[in-house]
Amino acid sequence: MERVLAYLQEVKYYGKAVLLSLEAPGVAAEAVPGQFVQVLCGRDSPRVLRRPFSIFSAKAGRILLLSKVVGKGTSWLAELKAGEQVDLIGPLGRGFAMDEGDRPALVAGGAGIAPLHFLAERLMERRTEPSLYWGLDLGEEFGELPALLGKRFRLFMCSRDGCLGERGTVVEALAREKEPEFNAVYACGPREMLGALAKEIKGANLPFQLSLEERMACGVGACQGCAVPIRSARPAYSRVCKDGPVFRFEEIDWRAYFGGS
Amino acid sequence: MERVLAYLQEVKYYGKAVLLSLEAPGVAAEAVPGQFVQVLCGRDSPRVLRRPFSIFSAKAGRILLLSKVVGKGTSWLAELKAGEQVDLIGPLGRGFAMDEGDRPALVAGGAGIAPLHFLAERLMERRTEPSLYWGLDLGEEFGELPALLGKRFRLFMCSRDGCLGERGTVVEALAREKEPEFNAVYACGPREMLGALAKEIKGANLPFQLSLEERMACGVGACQGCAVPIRSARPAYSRVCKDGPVFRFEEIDWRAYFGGS
Amino acid sequence: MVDLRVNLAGIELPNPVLMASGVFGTGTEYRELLEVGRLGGIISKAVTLEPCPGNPPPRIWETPCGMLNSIGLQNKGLEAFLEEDLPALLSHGIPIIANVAGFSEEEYLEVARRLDGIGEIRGIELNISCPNVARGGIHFGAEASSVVNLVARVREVYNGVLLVKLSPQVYDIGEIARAAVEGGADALSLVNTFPGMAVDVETWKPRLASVTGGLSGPAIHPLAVRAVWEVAQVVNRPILAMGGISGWEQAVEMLLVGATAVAVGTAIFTDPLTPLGILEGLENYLERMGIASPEELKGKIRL
Amino acid sequence: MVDLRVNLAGIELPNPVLMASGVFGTGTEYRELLEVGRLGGIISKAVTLEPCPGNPPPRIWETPCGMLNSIGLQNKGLEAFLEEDLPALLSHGIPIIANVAGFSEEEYLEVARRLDGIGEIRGIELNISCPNVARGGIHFGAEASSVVNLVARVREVYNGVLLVKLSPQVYDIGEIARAAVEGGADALSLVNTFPGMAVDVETWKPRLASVTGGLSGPAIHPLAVRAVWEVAQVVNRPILAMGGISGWEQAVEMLLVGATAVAVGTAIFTDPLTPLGILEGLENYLERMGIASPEELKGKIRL
Ligand SMILES: Cc1cc2nc3c(=O)[nH]c(=O)nc-3n(C[C@H](O)[C@H](O)[C@H](O)COP(=O)(O)OP(=O)(O)OC[C@H]3O[C@@H](n4cnc5c(N)ncnc54)[C@H](O)[C@@H]3O)c2cc1C
Ligand SMILES: Cc1cc2nc3c(=O)[nH]c(=O)nc-3n(C[C@H](O)[C@H](O)[C@H](O)COP(=O)(O)OP(=O)(O)OC[C@H]3O[C@@H](n4cnc5c(N)ncnc54)[C@H](O)[C@@H]3O)c2cc1C
Ligand SMILES: Cc1cc2nc3c(=O)[nH]c(=O)nc-3n(C[C@H](O)[C@H](O)[C@H](O)COP(=O)(O)O)c2cc1C
Ligand SMILES: Cc1cc2nc3c(=O)[nH]c(=O)nc-3n(C[C@H](O)[C@H](O)[C@H](O)COP(=O)(O)O)c2cc1C
Ligand code: FES
Ligand code: FES
Repeated sequence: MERVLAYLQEVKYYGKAVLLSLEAPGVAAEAVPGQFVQVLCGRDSPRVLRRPFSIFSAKAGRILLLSKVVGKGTSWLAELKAGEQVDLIGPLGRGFAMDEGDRPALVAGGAGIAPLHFLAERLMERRTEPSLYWGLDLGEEFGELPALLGKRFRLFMCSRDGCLGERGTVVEALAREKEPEFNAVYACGPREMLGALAKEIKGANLPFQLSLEERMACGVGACQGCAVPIRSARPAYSRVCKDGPVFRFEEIDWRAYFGGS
Repeated sequence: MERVLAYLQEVKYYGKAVLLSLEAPGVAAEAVPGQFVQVLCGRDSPRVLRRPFSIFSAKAGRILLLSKVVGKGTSWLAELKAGEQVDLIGPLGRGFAMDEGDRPALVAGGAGIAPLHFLAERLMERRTEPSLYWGLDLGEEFGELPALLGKRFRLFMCSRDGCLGERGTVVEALAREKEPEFNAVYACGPREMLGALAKEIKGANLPFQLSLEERMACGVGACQGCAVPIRSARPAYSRVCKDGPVFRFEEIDWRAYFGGS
Repeated sequence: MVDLRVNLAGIELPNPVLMASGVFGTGTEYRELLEVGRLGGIISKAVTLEPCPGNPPPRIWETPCGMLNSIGLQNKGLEAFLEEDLPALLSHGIPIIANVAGFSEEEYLEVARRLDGIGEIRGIELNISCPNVARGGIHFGAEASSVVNLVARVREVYNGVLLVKLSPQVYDIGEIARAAVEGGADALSLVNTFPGMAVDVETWKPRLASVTGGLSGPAIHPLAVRAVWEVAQVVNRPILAMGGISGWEQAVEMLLVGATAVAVGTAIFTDPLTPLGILEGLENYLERMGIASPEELKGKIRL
Repeated sequence: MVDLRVNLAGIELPNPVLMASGVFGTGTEYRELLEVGRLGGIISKAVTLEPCPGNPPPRIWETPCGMLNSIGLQNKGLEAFLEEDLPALLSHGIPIIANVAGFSEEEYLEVARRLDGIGEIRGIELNISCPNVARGGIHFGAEASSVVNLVARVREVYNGVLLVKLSPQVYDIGEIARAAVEGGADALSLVNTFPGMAVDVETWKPRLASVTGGLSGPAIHPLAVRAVWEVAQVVNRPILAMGGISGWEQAVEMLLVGATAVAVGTAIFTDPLTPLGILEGLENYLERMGIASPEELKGKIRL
């Protein structure tokens, strides 16, 4: 973990998202899939809280971040120009355990593709070819990115509006696969998607890891801001930023998780 | 008065100050010397309060603003690039009465040159040639600007550090002039300078107008934020933004003015 | 079709976006910058019985996402208000509420009594929460018993719509609100500014000549939302909400926690079009949500 | 030569810049981001007798120049604190103060009693001001009589340096401070967060699962300065000041209005180097001003 002013080497625009290529050798060298960085957004009067972004890729001294514009911080990021500097802290958190099965399914919803893309890259390096399922709300949401990823990975796209890949949710797409097709599941996406996914594969008894999101303050495990309810005799919370963001399915108290907002 | 998003046509750097040339036809057409504009500083999360700047010049649909960097707002202004837009409101306030004498002395301290430059331009157009006295703390403070003004106006420079013009304050420089040399005084500058000037020319019984500064909120006379104590039977305040920023010497309660911070 | 009209304790407002006391003068100062006639109403600067010079300058200081002011009830006094300011305020053709202040209980009473029966003034907002005066203001608004007492006495002499404006700088604002209602308030207005302070580290002098001042602006918005929510839960009276509202989202937040209408203060300094932007944003929002009136949002927070 | 050491009611601090309770964990979490050993000290997260799970998520929301939190005293309980956290806190070689909380008076007493005599803990900060719990916390800190009483009882069982941490959400913080001193406080710690709230206008749900939370960060700085100033005028005890300190200027402001030392909270999230930047800025400032020690700035505001 370190804090760096990373030189923004390149910005690419994909629909409502930007892909930032940042020079951060220390972070890139240390990062494993599932880890994230905390980005300071804004310059003269930056946002008080840094924004967490999963690492999309890390190689050759660079990390890539894929940020979808949803609010003030991400809007600011989307207007950065190559040559500017970005203040970030990372790599943070616990990443994915990668030796779970030789036929892994990677299931992403929206910007949840980020950590799974990194994971897919690393799995390929280890000669494990994952199946990547990526669901979007709108087919156009990430511009050309799906097409690009399709060239490099075994990718199944689907979109709710039917404009890209199959119409429907990514969980529906996954359900159409026969179960023995994969022997491990990795997922990242909106809460509802994770819920549907959990329901879908519950019986299968597969190793199942998820990258969760929660609002963060410190990002390093100090403030207890990013609590996620875990299974235990009495109410207890783990920290998404430090104990996660990757958790095993069994670790989470799903009822409490969905009871929250 | 109007609120415009003015196109920043050109930025020039003079020492610690910038001269912004802004396309604002409505403001330029209406403005008289001594008036000011309220500038919104910052973009995604702008400063809550606009910053007041005297109009340095207004012609051909453009206004010029000279801003010396002293804090967050002025630092932001100094980093603007040509082509950007600046949100401003103006022209605001009461300007100088211009028919006070045919041999006017214009006495400026630091950034106080701004309204007096505009005044000098307009006086010249009326074929009245003013004497411009401009005092700086450091000779280099405004870069090449004094040299440029020297070519167009009868300009007397002085600086405390002695690096430009005579060493000493502008009031000392003025005092060296024989009294009959001028028959009206216009001034703008730091509080202490105005105090010294007032003391200096008190006996002379000349028409004496000053442009004053005070922290502002609304800038249009609505909030009473920019109070300046005026002479009256019981304590009373005028508004710098609406009743001023130009006041006649006799209007101000100088004792209370200097009693404040 | 969205109908923006709301009824604030009997005051029919064309829409729920007013201008808060002290920031908008008589509205004429802003006439060239926005269509004042489109606003829901204007609350006047504080009116005291006698002319009041206000505090010495400097009176303003900017803080992170906020500002401090120590204007201190500067106004021309009741006579001049009625003769000069009121006609100007009324010229916009929108509802006018008079903010009433005093340095003694008698002064509040006298001003209220003299405003009683002036039909053009649609109500008074009793300012028992100004942090910027040594006597009066906030000192009347901090204790439940003194609030009941003052409001009840004003209620006796004023028959129009009586709003009571509360200070947020108390432990239990619900208790103060209940006291105001017990005294006879028709509606509650909140929040006034929070007492704050800043010091120049170069000169070691306070940034405001009066040392302390009132904090307003976006910085206090979450505090104001919580105050409105607390009050909405314990009293059954309409609330005029203010505090850091700078966009339609903050206005909607206030309605959701229980406000009937909102007032814009500090944000007008940043952007004079703020209230009209809020109006448009609110209208679009209601349309998008399929809600016919702002009143239908009132208190609809989902717990 | 500037000597940054200060004495806080008997606690010798290497410098006057500490980390506030609840934001810094045991310091080890931040070890890779700053030299923790250079800080003036660390105040632990609240310690309660039993383990406390804290409030349900979401617990964090950003606001203009600030943030809301509703962590709610999550901690492992006294036993685990002593066994696991304390050694980690002590490993940095700087003074450690334990923040003590409880859901009942007995719990406060029991924790204080068990911490008494543990020499490595240089003092306790009695947290009677947490806005994030239904029982305890702020409810103990709002009334002078209950403050005197609680502090006096803690004083009986705890012989080390006793700081009492006050809530700013009261009408007269000076009165509460006097009560704490009457009860036997050696020093005062202020301010804790202000109760605030935010609502998601799309879902109509509160941004925090616990509905309300505590506001901290630059937004509250002017409010904190004023609170420290009020207290410094009425009690003759050292003050540990916090609230929106994000640079040396804000630290100096606090000293000028009467603080002996300061603590950094929220700003560590924005920039982990904040406390060290403050230290350097303060040292340069003192040198430039020709002042030998931070204590010489104490209360030097020019009125
Ligand atoms: C561990 C972790 C990894 C993440 N990785 C990525 C990533 O790789 N790419 C990416 O685009 N995003 C990622 N996110 C989400 C990202 O952090 C948020 O989108 C971002 O913080 C929003 O900041 P903002 O200032 O633009 O939005 P804000 O102005 O703070 O919020 C705007 C609106 O967006 C909603 N919002 C805020 N945060 C989220 C969120 N986490 N998810 C959904 N809605 C949100 C808010 O409720 C609010 O209504 C990650 C989050 C976590 C916790
Ligand atoms: C009517 C009027 C006309 C003005 N015209 C000009 C002009 O033409 N050119 C120009 O450069 N400036 C002018 N000023 C001053 C200008 O408004 C301030 O310098 C500016 O507001 C500072 O903003 P900031 O955010 O950079 O400083 P802040 O961050 O707000 O303050 C930084 C520091 O600078 C000090 N400071 C703030 N305002 C002033 C001020 N007015 N004078 C001296 N020190 C100050 C503060 O006390 C503070 O310590 C004018 C002011 C008024 C009232
Ligand atoms: C410059 C200024 C002057 C004010 N004057 C008054 C006043 O005379 N009477 C009053 O009740 N409130 C006064 N207020 C408080 C506002 O009406 C409002 O309650 C407060 O500023 C919070 O709203 P805001 O955050 O939107 O500004 C004043 C506020 C400001 C900023
Ligand atoms: C995430 C978080 C957790 C906190 N936890 C505690 C706590 O356990 N005990 C306590 O006394 N104060 C706690 N506080 C309050 C801080 O110690 C501090 O008083 C307050 O945040 C104001 O300082 P700041 O504006 O610099 O953050 C917490 C604050 C935050 C932001
Ligand atoms: S964000 Fe602070 S513990 Fe996770
Ligand atoms: S700044 Fe508002 S009256 Fe002058």
